[in-house]
Amino acid sequence: MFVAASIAILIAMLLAIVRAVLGPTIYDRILAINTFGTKALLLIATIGFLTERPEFMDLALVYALINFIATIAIMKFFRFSHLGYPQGKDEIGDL
Amino acid sequence: MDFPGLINYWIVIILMMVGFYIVIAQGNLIKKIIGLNIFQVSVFIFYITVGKVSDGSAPIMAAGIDTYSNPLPHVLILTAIVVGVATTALGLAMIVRIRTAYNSIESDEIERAEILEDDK
Amino acid sequence: MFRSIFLAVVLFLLWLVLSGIYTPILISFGVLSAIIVAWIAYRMDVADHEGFPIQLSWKAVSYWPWLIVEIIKSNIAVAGLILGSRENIKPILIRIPANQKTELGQVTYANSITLTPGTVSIAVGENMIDVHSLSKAAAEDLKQGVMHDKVCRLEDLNYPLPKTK
Amino acid sequence: MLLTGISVIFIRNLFAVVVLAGMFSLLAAVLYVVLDAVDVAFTEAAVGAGISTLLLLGTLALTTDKELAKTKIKIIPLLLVIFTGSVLILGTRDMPNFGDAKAPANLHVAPRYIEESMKETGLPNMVTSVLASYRGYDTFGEVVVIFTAAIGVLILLGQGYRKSRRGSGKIINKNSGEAE
Amino acid sequence: MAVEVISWLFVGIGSLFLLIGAIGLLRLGDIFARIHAAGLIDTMGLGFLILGMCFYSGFTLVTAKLIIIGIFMFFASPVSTHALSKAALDGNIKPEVDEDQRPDKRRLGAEE
Amino acid sequence: MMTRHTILRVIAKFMIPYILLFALYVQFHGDFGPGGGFQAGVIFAAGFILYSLIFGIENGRKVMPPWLRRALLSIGVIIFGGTGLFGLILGGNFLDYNVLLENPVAGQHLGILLVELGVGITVSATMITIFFVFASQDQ
Repeated sequence: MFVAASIAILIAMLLAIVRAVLGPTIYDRILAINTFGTKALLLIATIGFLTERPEFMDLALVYALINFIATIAIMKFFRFSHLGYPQGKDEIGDL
Repeated sequence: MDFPGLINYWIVIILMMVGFYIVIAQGNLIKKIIGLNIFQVSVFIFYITVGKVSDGSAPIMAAGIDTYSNPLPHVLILTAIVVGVATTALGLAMIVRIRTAYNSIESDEIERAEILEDDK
Repeated sequence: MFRSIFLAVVLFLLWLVLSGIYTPILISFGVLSAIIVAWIAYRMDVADHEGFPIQLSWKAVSYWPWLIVEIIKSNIAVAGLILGSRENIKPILIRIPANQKTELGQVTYANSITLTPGTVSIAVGENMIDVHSLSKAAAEDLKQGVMHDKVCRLEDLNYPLPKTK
Repeated sequence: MLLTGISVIFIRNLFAVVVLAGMFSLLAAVLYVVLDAVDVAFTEAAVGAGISTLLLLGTLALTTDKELAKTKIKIIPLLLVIFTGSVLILGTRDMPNFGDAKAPANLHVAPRYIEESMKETGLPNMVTSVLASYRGYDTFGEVVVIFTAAIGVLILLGQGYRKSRRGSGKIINKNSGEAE
Repeated sequence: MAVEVISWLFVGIGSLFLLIGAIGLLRLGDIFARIHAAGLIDTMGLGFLILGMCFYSGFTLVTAKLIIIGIFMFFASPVSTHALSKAALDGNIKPEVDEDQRPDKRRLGAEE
Repeated sequence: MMTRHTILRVIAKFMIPYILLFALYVQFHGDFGPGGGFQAGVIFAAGFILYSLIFGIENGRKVMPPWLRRALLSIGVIIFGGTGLFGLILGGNFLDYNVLLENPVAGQHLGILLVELGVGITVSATMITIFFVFASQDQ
């Protein structure tokens, strides 16, 4: 069962890569990398069950975390083309 | 040649050559850094594949498992990754300085600018 | 300050769930970590009524099951749209009211909209949310305001029920 | 994975290249999990996909995200690369098979670590015990390398940089003029 | 046994939705539509796969961690989706829509 | 405060404490599962970076001023080296943990814990510093 699930995840990953390479706009690529991260997380979890050592769920948790932070950082960068604080405006937390 | 047994090395080599090509053939400095990263990752994969043992498990002791993969390459690569990111940061910092000095991150343009400076 | 202490307790519980190894030394590390993190959170000023909404916790529990049922329903609808022919996909942009009193309520509402596939909140303004919807039906559903009222009630039990169209 | 690597060559928008590099790193991390290196995958996920992407973005923000020159295949480097690659592939004929427990690399000190580390350090995670105890010297040197890198970045982009720009008459925003 | 069947079922449903989402990611017309497909993966795909794995592993620490992952994604994925769509809107990408029922065509809260 | 945009701020406030706690968990459980100083340092830094991304670099500076960052940078290395030197003083070799306590196994455990702590502190301080340096440049 987990073999089937991981094959499905792999196919979905492939499709996401295709989208990232094709992606007409930059936002398509970001979307692709975001979903790609989700799939990588799921793949890690299924591999854990496949190799019968599922105690490494911390890894998947780290993936979720880093994926989220990376996406936020990319968006922030793309909005202001700067990672720093947008100066002079009341834009705390804005994106 | 033994096909299935050596395929991991071939993948590593192809990946490495892609990285190598990017480093030597691309003019853009940021692309060069990314190429360097790809090269690095290929070396990491090489080490990890050497340490892998068939039917082995991750080298964390647990009841009921007696074949483990080789932990030594893992340790080496673990440190190498962090050193890699440190060097990447250093390289990127240099790129930023180069940009302020020459107003470009393309290596040909930087060369041209240097020649101009020498002529003066 | 009270919230910080409570946050530390919650963090310590999380530590216990994560850890799985209950030797005295690790538990003392857990206490230490929880206190450090709570202190950092206090310095960062993130442990306020928005960052750590204990006032909502019980009502949220009653809201989530409903939301999950909604998510499943709309998921099936969107899956049908994707697999079906292209003509069925008629994206639509609407602007709906969001009369929640606090920003936290608005955020909950906007996130709920985004979580249900088929509708994505693309901009949040004062008392208004712009929504991009994949089909007209989903947009009509949102306009009915069922979710809106639920979130409002979540925020305040005594919220007067607005007239539903 | 190869696909992402190769497409890095051809895409001119550097921002997309950075995104692809992040994806490449995630894939590498998945591969590490498959190859049993959980600790390495952990690090790669956190470092490669998170921090490096951030740093690359920061650099892009400070420089430019458009590549100027048109990418064309350069013949001499390509030939060189193909030549090196074929030589390396010829070299692999003498390598042990994948997953071979009898490979020389797996026979030297690794069995001792696997057998003894539990008794000697009392820790189930061999990677940690090897990292911090048996190979403590390496790790120490490596921590110093990181420390040095941080200092290097500070020197390159820190205070001195600011001073020289201030000297050139450019107005610097009060908020960002803090000495690093 | 019954538990195993349930977990099979959930993992199956999860994978199915994952695939549909990925197909949608390729097939749909513009970025805003694709976001919906990604949402499908984030909610149904992830949720059901994790639920299936929870049932499979029984009542252990692994389950607790899986649930933590699920809750984390529950909070994080709409935020990143929203940030993405908002940034795309700010980046002057016009959504392909049939009708636009907003009173004015500017985005909410935009200064200009 | 009537900021127009709220979702990120609220969710970030909600999540940052848990990210930091998770980092510390990885730090102290590196002995038993995957994880350790390097990973913990990076995750801690990532949580901090999230804070600075959303609430602005200036606020990030207030929470972790430059002197603290620089101090942590060196404290990590000092903890590592100090552990080694302590072993030397107690009559063992450099970085020999067997002599730290009477029981060699417990000594090893303590030594590894301290070393990992040193690594974690240095790595996180490095990452935060590098991020701040890059983010506070103006174009």
